[in-house]
Amino acid sequence: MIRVLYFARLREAVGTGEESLALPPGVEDVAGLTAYLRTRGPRWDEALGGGPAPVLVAVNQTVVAPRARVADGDEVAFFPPVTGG
Amino acid sequence: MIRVLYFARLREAVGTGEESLALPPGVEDVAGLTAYLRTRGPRWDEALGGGPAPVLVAVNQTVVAPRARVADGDEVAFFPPVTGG
Amino acid sequence: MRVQVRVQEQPFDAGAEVEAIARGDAGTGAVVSFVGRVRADTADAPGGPVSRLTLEHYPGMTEKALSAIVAEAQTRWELRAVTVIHRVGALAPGEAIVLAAVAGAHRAAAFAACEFIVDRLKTRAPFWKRERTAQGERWVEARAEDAQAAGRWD
Amino acid sequence: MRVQVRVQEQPFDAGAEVEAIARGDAGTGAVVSFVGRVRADTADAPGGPVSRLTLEHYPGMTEKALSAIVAEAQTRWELRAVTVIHRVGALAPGEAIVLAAVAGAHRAAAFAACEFIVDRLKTRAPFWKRERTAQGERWVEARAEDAQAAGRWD
Repeated sequence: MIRVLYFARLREAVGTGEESLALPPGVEDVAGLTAYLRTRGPRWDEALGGGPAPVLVAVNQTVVAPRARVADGDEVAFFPPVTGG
Repeated sequence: MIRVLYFARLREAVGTGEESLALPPGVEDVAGLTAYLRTRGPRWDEALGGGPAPVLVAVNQTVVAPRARVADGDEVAFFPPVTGG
Repeated sequence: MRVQVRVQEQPFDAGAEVEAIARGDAGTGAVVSFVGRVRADTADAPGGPVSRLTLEHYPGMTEKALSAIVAEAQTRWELRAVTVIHRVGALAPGEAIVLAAVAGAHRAAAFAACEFIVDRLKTRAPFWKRERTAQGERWVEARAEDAQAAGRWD
Repeated sequence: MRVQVRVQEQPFDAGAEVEAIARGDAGTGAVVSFVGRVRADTADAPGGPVSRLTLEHYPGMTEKALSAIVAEAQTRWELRAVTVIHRVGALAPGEAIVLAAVAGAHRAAAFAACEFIVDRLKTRAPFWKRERTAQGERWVEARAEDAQAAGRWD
């Protein structure tokens, strides 16, 4: 199982802030997980990369590139560019 | 008459913080006044430009160049580079 | 070095933190601080004056990201103390959102480190702002200037 | 713009000034402040630890010079408030010598203006420091770095 988190605009777009899911067969990295999630429907597709807004991904609380590995037990978070400070 | 002020290291070197004096004949600018004051003795000569330490001059509370005019009624101040802040 | 990183819902006292950061440390010659506040009368706010700002964050990663930024500042400059406090939740105009305070022996390092921490925080710490105006609520867009400012340090 | 320039013998409360500078101004998004303090354990102090610092100044010209520096900052950046406070007389290690605080709509201007004011103050405001160490008293020498820092703004 992996834990997947969504924040801010993305959380609202996909309608959930957090879920647990079994790592789908063949998914080994962030790009693969993103592609899998985008197949869930138009809202998921647009929120996670099909729309105009950029998406950042953190694995175990560190921002990573699409080729970063995802393994069982990881925490993966999707969110828009940050706007704090 | 002009008012002449000395600060910090210069004040200690010349032994006074302030004096009033009649503008000496022929003295029209800062360079002329400085040259006149340096004739007062070795301590004055060294403190006001004969020594290694740089000297700043303000006329009416604005730092000026040696060619700046000095006229009756002016306040002229001699001091070392500033070290506040 | 004394490091303090806090993420909290409650307001903080920026003045007290600036006073406290170097208390008792006779080796500190310079304290530079930045306080970011909620502006109401933003000329660039599309929906008119902001009446409330809500800050969402990523608990767990937030503290980690802030600590990493402070740690990077420490490798770049000689510092004696750093305090970073960031609020989350609902804030009103005029309230302080963030404090970054840096104490160092000399001012050049303190100024640079403070600006570095704020620039990095604005592009790397997982906070998201939502503004309420008369026209409703909207997520604040990331600013190109912030990415540019942060890029100076790469 | 709200400008406050003070030269005083009494200690000041830097934290209270940082809190006060933008109070009630919902147009201020950034407050940057600098506090310069008396360091005791200066590695570069020839006579060992400093036990007391005495600041002499040029009454009349001092306030004028500080106000001119603030006025120049105003012409260079959009600012909403500036506070400059400088102490004179006898100070102990750890005490604050100077505060420069700048409030602005945005942080880049506030950071730049604050650093500008401090750099200029260090080379243009008529203050002179005298240090007491175990070896006696001596006038502090002007630093080449300060002239260099101030030169950046010319």
